[in-house]
Amino acid sequence: MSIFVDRDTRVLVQGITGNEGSFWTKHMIDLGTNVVGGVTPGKEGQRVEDRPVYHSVRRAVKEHKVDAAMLFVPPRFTMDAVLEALESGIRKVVTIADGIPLHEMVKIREASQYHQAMVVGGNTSGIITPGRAMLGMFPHWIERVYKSGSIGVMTRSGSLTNEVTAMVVASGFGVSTLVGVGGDPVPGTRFAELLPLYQEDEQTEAVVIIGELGGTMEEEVADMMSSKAFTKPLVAFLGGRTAPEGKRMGHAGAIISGGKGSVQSKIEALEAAGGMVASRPSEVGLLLKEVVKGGGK
Amino acid sequence: MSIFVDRDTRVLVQGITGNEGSFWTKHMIDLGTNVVGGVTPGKEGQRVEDRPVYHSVRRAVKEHKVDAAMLFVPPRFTMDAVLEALESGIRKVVTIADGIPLHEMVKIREASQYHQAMVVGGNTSGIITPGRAMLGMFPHWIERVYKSGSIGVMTRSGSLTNEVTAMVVASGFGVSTLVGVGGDPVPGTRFAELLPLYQEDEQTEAVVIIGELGGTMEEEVADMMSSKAFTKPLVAFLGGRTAPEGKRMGHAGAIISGGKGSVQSKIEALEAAGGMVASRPSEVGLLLKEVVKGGGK
Amino acid sequence: MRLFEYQAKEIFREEGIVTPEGILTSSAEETAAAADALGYPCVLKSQVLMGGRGKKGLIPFIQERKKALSEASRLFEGQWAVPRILVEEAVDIERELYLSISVDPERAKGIILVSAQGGVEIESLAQDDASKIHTEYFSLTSGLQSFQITDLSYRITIDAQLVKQFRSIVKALYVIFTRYDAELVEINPLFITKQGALVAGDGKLMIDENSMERQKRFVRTREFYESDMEFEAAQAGIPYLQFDGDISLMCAGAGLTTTVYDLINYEGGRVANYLEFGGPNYRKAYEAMELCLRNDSKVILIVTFGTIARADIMAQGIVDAAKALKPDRPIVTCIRGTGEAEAVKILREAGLEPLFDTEEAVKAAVRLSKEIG
Amino acid sequence: MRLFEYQAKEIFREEGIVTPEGILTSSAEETAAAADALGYPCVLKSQVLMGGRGKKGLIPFIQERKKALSEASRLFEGQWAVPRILVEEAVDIERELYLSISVDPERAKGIILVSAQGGVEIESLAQDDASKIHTEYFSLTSGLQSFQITDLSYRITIDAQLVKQFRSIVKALYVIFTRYDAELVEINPLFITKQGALVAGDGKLMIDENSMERQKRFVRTREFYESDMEFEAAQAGIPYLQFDGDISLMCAGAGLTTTVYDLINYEGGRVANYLEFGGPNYRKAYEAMELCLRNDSKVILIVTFGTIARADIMAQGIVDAAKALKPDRPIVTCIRGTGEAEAVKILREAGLEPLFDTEEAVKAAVRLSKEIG
Repeated sequence: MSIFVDRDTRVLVQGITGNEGSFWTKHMIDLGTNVVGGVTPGKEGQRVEDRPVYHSVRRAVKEHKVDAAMLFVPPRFTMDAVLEALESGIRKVVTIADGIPLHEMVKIREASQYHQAMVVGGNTSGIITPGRAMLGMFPHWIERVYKSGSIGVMTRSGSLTNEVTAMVVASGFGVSTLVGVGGDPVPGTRFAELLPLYQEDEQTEAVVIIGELGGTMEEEVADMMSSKAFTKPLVAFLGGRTAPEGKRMGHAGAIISGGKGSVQSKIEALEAAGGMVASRPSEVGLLLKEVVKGGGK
Repeated sequence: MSIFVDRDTRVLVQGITGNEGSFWTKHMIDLGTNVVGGVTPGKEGQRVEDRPVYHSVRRAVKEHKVDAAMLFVPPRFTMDAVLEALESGIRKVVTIADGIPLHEMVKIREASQYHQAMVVGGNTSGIITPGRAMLGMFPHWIERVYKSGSIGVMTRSGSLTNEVTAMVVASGFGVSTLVGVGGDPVPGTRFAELLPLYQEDEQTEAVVIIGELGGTMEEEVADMMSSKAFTKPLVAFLGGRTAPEGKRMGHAGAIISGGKGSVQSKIEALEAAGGMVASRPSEVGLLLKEVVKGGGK
Repeated sequence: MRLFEYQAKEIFREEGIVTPEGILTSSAEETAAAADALGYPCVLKSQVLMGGRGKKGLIPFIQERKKALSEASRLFEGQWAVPRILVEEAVDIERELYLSISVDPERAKGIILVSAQGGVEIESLAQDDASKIHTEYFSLTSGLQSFQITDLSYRITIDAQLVKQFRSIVKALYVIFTRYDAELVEINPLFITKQGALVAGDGKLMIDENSMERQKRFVRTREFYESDMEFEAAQAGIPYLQFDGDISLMCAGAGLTTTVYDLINYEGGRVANYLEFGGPNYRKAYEAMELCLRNDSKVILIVTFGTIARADIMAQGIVDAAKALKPDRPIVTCIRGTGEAEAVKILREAGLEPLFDTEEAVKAAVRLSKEIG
Repeated sequence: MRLFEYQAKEIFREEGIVTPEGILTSSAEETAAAADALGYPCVLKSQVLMGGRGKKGLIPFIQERKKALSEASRLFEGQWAVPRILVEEAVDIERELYLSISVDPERAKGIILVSAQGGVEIESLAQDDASKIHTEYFSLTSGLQSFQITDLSYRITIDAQLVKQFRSIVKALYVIFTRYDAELVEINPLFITKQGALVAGDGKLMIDENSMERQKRFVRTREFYESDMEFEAAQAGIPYLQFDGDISLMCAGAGLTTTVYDLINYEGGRVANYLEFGGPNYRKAYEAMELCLRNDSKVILIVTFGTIARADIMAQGIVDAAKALKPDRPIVTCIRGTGEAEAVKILREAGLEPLFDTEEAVKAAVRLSKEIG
């Protein structure tokens, strides 16, 4: 059993007829994902990858049981699409949209908490369980990055994830489930909220987090470790150690302000809680070998 | 045990320093109500009837356990005061305000449902358990109206309630608990939502509802009776039998439109469900005598 | 407060809803000129607040100027005394829809009703075939969401190219609903024109009475009332309805007044006017009695059962008013509640023998109204 | 997007928040005239976006005209090259408060922060004595409620007659927060004047970058950027930060670019510019390389690991750009991801020997930057 998405997860793709939507729907299916249908208002009756398209989520869930919604919807329509999925009883939602307005992201998270759902994203590549299923857009065809294994990965980045995961694989490991929480200041789901899933997941022996400056998500992970809510080995790689204060390095969430959110404070918190912190991507594999039994098989 | 309010119910009075608030606080206490304190922003430190006044509900609940909030607050501040009470964990709220904007009343009811609370009012005199406790403003000093007994009363009216209750008492009965749900089109609590409380209340042998034209509250009562969720004898008096269509008779909620909400349809529904309908106030007592064992003692 | 069609349509246009071209007129000459300007055929829409205008002949279809003149004269000067006419271009109608937003009191939600069959009253449609009505509930706390409108737009069968227009109209109507504290905002019929446009054929907007204080835009002038008396009573803050019977009511509390109204009808009497003398008005005995006396009634019936509206103060007010106004007709009083012992004394001293039972008082009033008859 | 103080205060005033009387100037002469008009003493507030203006001498207190002229000249023409000065009347200050509204990402709520001690940075106050900061969370779905503001106003110790003003200011700030999609709206300090009024001493308003499309009011002109290059890159939609080292970055992905930035620093190299060549920009090799070449850097380092941003297209773009721009400095490439085999071929054909390991590429670039040094 993987976390969040597996081969039996019934997936509805919102925005399925768009360029991104149809392209990645094909790849999700290729990897084994159980896409049952899609939604694009005005396109009911069409088919994408032989899956039926509906005008609305409500109309889709009348015809199909749906466990998860995968959104390929532009940022300014994302809140509406998420609320639509939640209102139809879907409790797992992934959105890749980059540029969701901050206040709408807060409302999405409020709605998600209200419905006791999990909304992952935006500004992420999504979720992948290599070799099994995918909600998002990963280059799953690059084997030296997306190989199945025992390491859970949580990340705030895109390209950097490929970089780090390649190092994980190069060290002889593979990935159980990779969750991109996204680079926005208010992600729908935070690292610490995913840890219980990794804790329970039998496939996962250790977790790698790919964090960066800004925010407090890494500190929350440390708290979970300190309170023994998460007890598996954890290795972190954090970008932006040398970033100057007050400049936004890339992601909107990646900013130090008033001394808060510096990588140094994150490292201290994680190490105090028993985690290991790699200073370079290549160190991630080395540290994993230290902490995982029979490291890299 | 009475319903909603009894001598052990700890009551916070919002708007306690106003004319109405202080006047009725005295009367509520005189009747035995356990008023623990009050709220008026800017008046913390004052005392009303020797009860402490606080700036806000939050500040009050830090000092006192509170079970119910009684609002003497003008209509346009009522939503805010209700939300304040609910946010502080108070689950029983009574508001007498006449003139709460319709949309705000809907929001009050939404919040009340969200918090699984009960908000009674507005546009009502409140709730009284004669001889024991009161949340509101009833002329409890008029003994031929407010006498303790076994008849539960629910009403949409004010003066008409005195009229009908006087008839109940004149026939040898008394009142267990009287709840004024109010005359607005969207009351915070509806007749049907109170019926389970009367059903459970050992003191209540039968229920009188004082309804009127408009809305569907009486029809909902009939539904509860048909489904056997309420099985005690029920007598209804309904004002507006001869009211012309399309004219607003008094209460904003009292209007027939498009053939809906006529007293005739209410009578048919109630009688079909086994209820009795009095055509005049004086008939209420007569009908009670028929249905209550040992009628009027 | 219900607005006139022309007012509702003005607000519709402000929010981007298309209405037929129209000109508001208040004389037959103006009406004919407007009809000339808009071209024929056109429609004369009487600006009155009652329903069923079509059946009453208040919306004549006009083919030429002469008819415009004669019909306008009939409407302005006839039994309905129409204050204004909205002259509108005729629209090429393909179909008619129904669309409204209001509140569902039981669910405590906003509710949108749409029917692919417009032009008829929604209530009769509901009785005929409820499946033809599509409903969408929304929270007033978190607001109507776009996806709800989208889903709704695919539940009615309209052409694909109308969907976008339809969504815009629902959004606009929602804005109006919230911004103006509406009880109801309704477009019935919502025309689908032969040219493929959605046009609001009618407009109904009812503002919540309890929100009038903050809805400064809407002023209740004389034409919102059916009679001078109702208008004046409203100005004085006294709930008042005009009827044409013999007994003037001056009662306290909406429910009690309505009950007295019923009891009079049961007894074969006829009510001249409904008037609430209680609550905030319990010190307004003079104003209330004056309104009653201006009616061609034969009896004034006063029934109260007050709490804060103290019986003694009301009794004194009535006695003082009677002294000042010297009523030419009998007054039956049944005043109870707080201070009733004192009230009885006051009334008796003034020679007004009080009754204590509402039904008895009603009977007395009806009897008197017939004796005097 | 962070606004200038004068812009924030303009919005404050529109919502009824009182600010000191002020005049915006852009020359020393204008500044002196404004100071004359406002009277002395007054304050010259440099309109720059950096923090700590006071410590940097960017807010001189002015007693007389001569000083106004000389100080203004210093600010306009000195090292900070201040584009505008806001000349403000001096205010008789009794006390200073801190007030802001922003978002708490973890709770996913709006958050109001108030401190009875203003004028200092809230973060340092939080470290010194968190009990001095009062917080109030609110839902963005159902909105901030009045009772929350009321309760908050009694948590800080201010005079009773200031409570009403304080509540109005919080309400206004909330309106600004929601209407302008603010990340942060802050008044620090919020003056309590000796005359008993609340006056916004400063104004900070940061608009959410992801909402700029609908916040048409705010246009990013040159003065919002620290350099011409940053401004031009922004116009081209390319994330770009100016530094003053030797290595120009042209990397894909915010996280990877930041990591490369770190790795260069570890290796003792110095970054000339941060530039994101990836995501929506992966076809913009020409524009990206041109920006890099305008720097006084010694090496261009290209690191990517793309999915949709195909390696072969990026490689071709780089080769084409190099042909057109004829770079005068070496280019180190480490291009991986979708289509990387094809990319390798393209680069090799053009004589750009590709590397495959990021850390190796960084080392190569640093080595080159020092050799050329």
